[in-house]
Amino acid sequence: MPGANSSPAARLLYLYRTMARIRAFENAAEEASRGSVAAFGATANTTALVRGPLHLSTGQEAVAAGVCANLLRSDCLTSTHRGHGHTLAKGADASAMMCELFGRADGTNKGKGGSMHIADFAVGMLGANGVVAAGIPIAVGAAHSAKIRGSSAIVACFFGDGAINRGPFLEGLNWARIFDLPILFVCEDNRYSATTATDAMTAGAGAAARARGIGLPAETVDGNDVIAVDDAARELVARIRAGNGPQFMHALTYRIKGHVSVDAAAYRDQGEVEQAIESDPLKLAGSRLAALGVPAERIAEVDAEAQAEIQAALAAAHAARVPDPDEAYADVQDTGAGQWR
Amino acid sequence: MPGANSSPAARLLYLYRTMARIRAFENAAEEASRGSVAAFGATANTTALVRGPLHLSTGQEAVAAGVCANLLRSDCLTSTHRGHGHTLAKGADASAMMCELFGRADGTNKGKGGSMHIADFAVGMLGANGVVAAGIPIAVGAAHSAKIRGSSAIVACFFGDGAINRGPFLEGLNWARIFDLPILFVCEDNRYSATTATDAMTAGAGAAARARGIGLPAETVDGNDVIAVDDAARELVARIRAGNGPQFMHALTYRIKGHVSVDAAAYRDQGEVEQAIESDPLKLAGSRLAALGVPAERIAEVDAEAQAEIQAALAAAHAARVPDPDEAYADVQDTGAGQWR
Amino acid sequence: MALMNYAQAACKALAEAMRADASVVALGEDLGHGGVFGQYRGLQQEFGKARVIDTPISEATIVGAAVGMALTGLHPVVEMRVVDFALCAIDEIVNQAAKNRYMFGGQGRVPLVARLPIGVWSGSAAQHSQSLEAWFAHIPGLVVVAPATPADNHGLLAAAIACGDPVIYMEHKELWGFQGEVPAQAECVLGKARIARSGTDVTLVSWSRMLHTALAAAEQAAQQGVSIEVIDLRTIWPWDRQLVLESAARTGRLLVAHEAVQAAGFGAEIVATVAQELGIPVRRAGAPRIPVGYARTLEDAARVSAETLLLELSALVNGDGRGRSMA
Amino acid sequence: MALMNYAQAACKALAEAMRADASVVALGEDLGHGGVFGQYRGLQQEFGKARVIDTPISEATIVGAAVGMALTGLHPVVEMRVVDFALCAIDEIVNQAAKNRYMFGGQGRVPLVARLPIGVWSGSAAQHSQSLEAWFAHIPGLVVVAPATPADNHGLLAAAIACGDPVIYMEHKELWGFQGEVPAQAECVLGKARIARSGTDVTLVSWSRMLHTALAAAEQAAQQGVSIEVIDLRTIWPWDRQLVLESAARTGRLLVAHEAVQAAGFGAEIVATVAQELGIPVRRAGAPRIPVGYARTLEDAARVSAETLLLELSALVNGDGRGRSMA
Ligand SMILES: Cc1ncc(C[n+]2csc(CCOP(=O)(O)OP(=O)(O)O)c2C)c(N)n1
Ligand SMILES: Cc1ncc(C[n+]2csc(CCOP(=O)(O)OP(=O)(O)O)c2C)c(N)n1
Ligand SMILES: [Mg+2]
Ligand SMILES: [Mg+2]
Repeated sequence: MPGANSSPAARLLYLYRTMARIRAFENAAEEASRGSVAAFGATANTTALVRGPLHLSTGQEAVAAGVCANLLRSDCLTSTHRGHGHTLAKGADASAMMCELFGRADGTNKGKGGSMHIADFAVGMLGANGVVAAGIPIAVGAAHSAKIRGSSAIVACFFGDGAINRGPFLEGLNWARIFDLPILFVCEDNRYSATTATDAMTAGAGAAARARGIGLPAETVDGNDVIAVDDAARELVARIRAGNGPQFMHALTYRIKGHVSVDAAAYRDQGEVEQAIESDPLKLAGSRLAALGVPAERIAEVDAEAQAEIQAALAAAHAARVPDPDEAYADVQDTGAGQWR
Repeated sequence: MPGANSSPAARLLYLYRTMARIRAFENAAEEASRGSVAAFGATANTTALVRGPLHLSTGQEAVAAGVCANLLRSDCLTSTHRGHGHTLAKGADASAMMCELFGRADGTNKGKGGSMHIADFAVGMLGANGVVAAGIPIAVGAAHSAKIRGSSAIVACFFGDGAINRGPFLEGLNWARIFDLPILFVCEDNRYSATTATDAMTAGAGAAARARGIGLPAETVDGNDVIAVDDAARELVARIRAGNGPQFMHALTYRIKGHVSVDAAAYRDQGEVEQAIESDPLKLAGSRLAALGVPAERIAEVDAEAQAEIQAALAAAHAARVPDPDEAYADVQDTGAGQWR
Repeated sequence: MALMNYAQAACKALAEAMRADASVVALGEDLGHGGVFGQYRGLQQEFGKARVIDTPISEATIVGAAVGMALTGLHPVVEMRVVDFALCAIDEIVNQAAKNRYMFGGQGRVPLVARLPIGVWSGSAAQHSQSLEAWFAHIPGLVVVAPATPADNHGLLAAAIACGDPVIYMEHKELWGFQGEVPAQAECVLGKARIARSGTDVTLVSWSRMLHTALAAAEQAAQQGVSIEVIDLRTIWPWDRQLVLESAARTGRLLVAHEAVQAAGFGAEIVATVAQELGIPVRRAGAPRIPVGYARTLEDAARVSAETLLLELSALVNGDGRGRSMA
Repeated sequence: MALMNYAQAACKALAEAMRADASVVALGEDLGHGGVFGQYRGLQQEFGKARVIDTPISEATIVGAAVGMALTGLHPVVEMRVVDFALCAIDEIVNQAAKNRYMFGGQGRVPLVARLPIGVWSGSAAQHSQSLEAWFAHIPGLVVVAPATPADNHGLLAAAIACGDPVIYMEHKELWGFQGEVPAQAECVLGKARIARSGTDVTLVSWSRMLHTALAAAEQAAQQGVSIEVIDLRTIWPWDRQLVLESAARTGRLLVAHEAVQAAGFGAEIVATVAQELGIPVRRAGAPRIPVGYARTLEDAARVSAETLLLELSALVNGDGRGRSMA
């Protein structure tokens, strides 16, 4: 990847590519998931290729791209139920991910997890999580482990604005600070917790104020501006690598789609959504690229590459093997395995 | 009780009396509990009259006395494992409490709870709790209930310095603020969490900073100075009654005895303990009373009354009936009661 | 009688309770927009935000606050979305709600209903598919309810709200859209099972969504000339021991089927009781001891099918003591 | 062989594991001062604060962090003080530790040992006295261990640390001071029960502190001419089905005794399995479905005594089908 010292255009193009890949991946997944789950008034379509709840990060790609551009493969990451972007940005293979969403044996999780549990431990992506805020203590433990083992790895811990009202947020930040752990907390604030505007549920001045109340340095950034995220992440990650302990980023963004793919999100004000579409991070990065003199054809090329990559992923997922029922009994536990069925 | 407009001496004498009663009660309970539980290297004495873990609030009486002096009987209170002081100060009967500690059928809890679960719902004391921080959400719910029912009652929620590192602290404060509930949070900071100095386990500037990070006004007071606690509580309670929502008090004090009665607390620096004994809240209040011109005999009289009350409580507890084994089956649940045994 | 689905039936019960008694309130995430399954539709509009309360994502405090509300005069109905998230509030359910009345010597009551939907939910994988009724049956102080039909989701929810004890109320996530006739007046009594189909050869006890699988298996068995009596347990604790023992004594054989993991599931309790009391052949059918996987094949491996039940039934009827005895 | 108590035996196992493998760490509250029961005495002095970690009162994060540690190369041993406090970390145990390996398709392992001491603890009342082994046996992915003797607390803790799976390790709070001979080398294998006393008339299965009550009852029964075979199950999951079935087939009668509440306790699982497989008379003895009260009389009502076991045994031996069948 183009480092911090490469030209601004090269760096931004790199970040743009990550975002374009996430967008293409999620659009394809959404298409394959129509009627995936009965909720939000939608009825289930039992033939949907992508089953169950599918949480899209459309509009939030800049956070994943900007933060992960500052991580090494050996660094770790924990995510939420909305984890495709983090996983791709951390370096996972789109085909293996799409296979997972299709419930195939070659998926990242051998078909056992699906979208909500997408993970790629090989690139340090320790898992999406179906329980809000549950990734926080796990990330803290991974950072504690790195410190104990004398590893130079750091951990990035993503969570939503809704998660800051759950207990593990307090416990995890406190723990990270007292043990001075190498961890970057990233609150990806898309203003909603499912159908509920988070603001009314959150007391005080918000995520960064809470982090400061627990002794962590905290920065608020425009999470739709991938350059701003990249710059802030670079600085925070540098501080962590220099041994300054945990850092906190509060990234302001917006969830352009519904909570899950079947959610029409009619509870939102249309004007609010339209305004958000105006500040779509891809659009913003596109005009920045143009301003930096990157020709439109170059951007179109990147878009086309992303599309091609995802088409290949879809084809791979269609072709891939469905797990045998027998595989349901593997990877439960070693002790007593095989004795019971 | 002498109100805020009564003479300072009368008010202080009232507060002193509450503290003296708590001290006398706990000294007696400690005596009756020698060897009550096998822990901290102590072996159990199966004939101890007060069984199980006994947590003494010796040295912390000013917090209970000063806060509760500003509560009405109709107000509610939740407590911790260290709840004798709060319960007495809220108006519970010392005999019924001592009966409970002795495991008698006439105890506040009919012998079912003991020290760790001491409660007197009739005076709004909704219970001590064996789980650190567990009282916080319950207190918040009681305050929410008062608001919904249009009751003018407020709630005081006591917890230790160790509890601010558990999730319910964050969740409860956030909830109280967003629903603007009539609740006073009181962090009774005795500097220890069992055998561990809490400071090293707590990130940031402490309890009040965290409360402010969640949008609550917070005051720090000298928790050994009963006048300071009374003054602060009066102000905070007035704000709550005036509809200003949750308030937070951080009271600095010290746990003069071990974590439980069998804990010799050898892990503490002797100098630290001696210094704390110097600032014993009863001693402090005693010299204040003298300075206000209250004669030593009057103070001795209050002490003697407290002793007499507790001697009577001990006598009542000794005489009281032990629960029948059959009573073990009462008060479990109504649905299906009697069908199962 | 009116035709409605399982979600609407619960909504009707709650609305009726709220109309009748101002102390009934509901709290949880996303209730204002009707709940993500429509099981609260229209309630905030009718009863206002003060009584149909949208909460932060704070499961521990949702339940803990409900305990405080219940102790001080309200009847809270608490929404946990899926039982899996209620695992974030287990101290509050077990140490606080269930034990409060007992450990404080009967000074207070905790009349709260905690809705903890259970069951495999198509494509939702390991953290949204558990059935943990056996856990709560094990905890003194709790009532545990698992309705299988819209009529029962109406009647049992009404009874749960009225009963005065803390109730773990377990709806099934794959039943929300299930249609059925619902009587105008709630008619359920907690602790009473129902004979959903009469038969003479085997007693098959089940509850929640598995009841429908049991009924399907009974229908197929009937075509093979075997007569199955299907009991819908409805209340897991206190369970209707009398009805089950009577039926099992009559048929001489017992199968218990549930969607929860078989190992240490509630089927073990029923089977153990019947074996001890009657000494008749007994079997259980529950899920294997594996998490629920995402892919359909894996998910299906974690479900108990009508075919499995037929195999178990025929093992019982043919006196073949051995089979898929432990999973 | 050396004489030591149950707490010291565990301490020895942990010290040995930490000496042998730098990836073994311990974390929890108050470990630095040896643990409140002395079960960590001297460890922080020997291994330092980085490996014997004093934590804040943050149960959810203690377990959650241990999951993160286990996924990244450490072998954490986690202290919860009493199982009741572990209820503040149930999401982390059940949704995170137990399911991690499965839901991520085997990408990681979670080799952690969570110590969740169980049992009635004299005078400690409802929130410090639970025995919840049945809960964890119900959860795929977890191993559940409950040692009854110092030798086993040494050997099983060593085996638990070595096994690579998440283990719920349940010591009994009234056994800390219990003395016994402990072999120099740990010799336990997870999943293997032990015949603690041979006999011919009834198989009595138990574990943890209740084993000692079972042995006392067997001794009294012997004086009445009845020969009881006592099995110490040791591992609750995977339980030693083979040994139990062999013994029960031999004696023709089974009693399972545990300190946990009988309703939906693990005894039901064993009894149900044996009833199905062997069709022999079976009984259970567990606590009544009541919280543990504080006063001694109330606490005693929640304990299972040797007298109760003798009544149950005689009901079995005298072929009297009915007794205290459900509590
Ligand atoms: C503990 C828990 N409670 C509730 C849910 C249901 N739920 C799933 S996502 C979600 C909203 C989360 O909001 P936020 O943290 O802001 O993340 P976002 O969905 O906006 O990315 C909720 C309530 C859950 N998964 N876990
Ligand atoms: C959730 C939970 N974890 C651990 C314990 C064990 N424990 C009892 S009291 C205590 C220390 C509490 O410290 P603090 O909150 O400061 O209260 P204090 O004892 O000082 O009054 C601990 C760790 C518990 N009761 N509950
Ligand atoms: Mg959000
Ligand atoms: Mg303290």
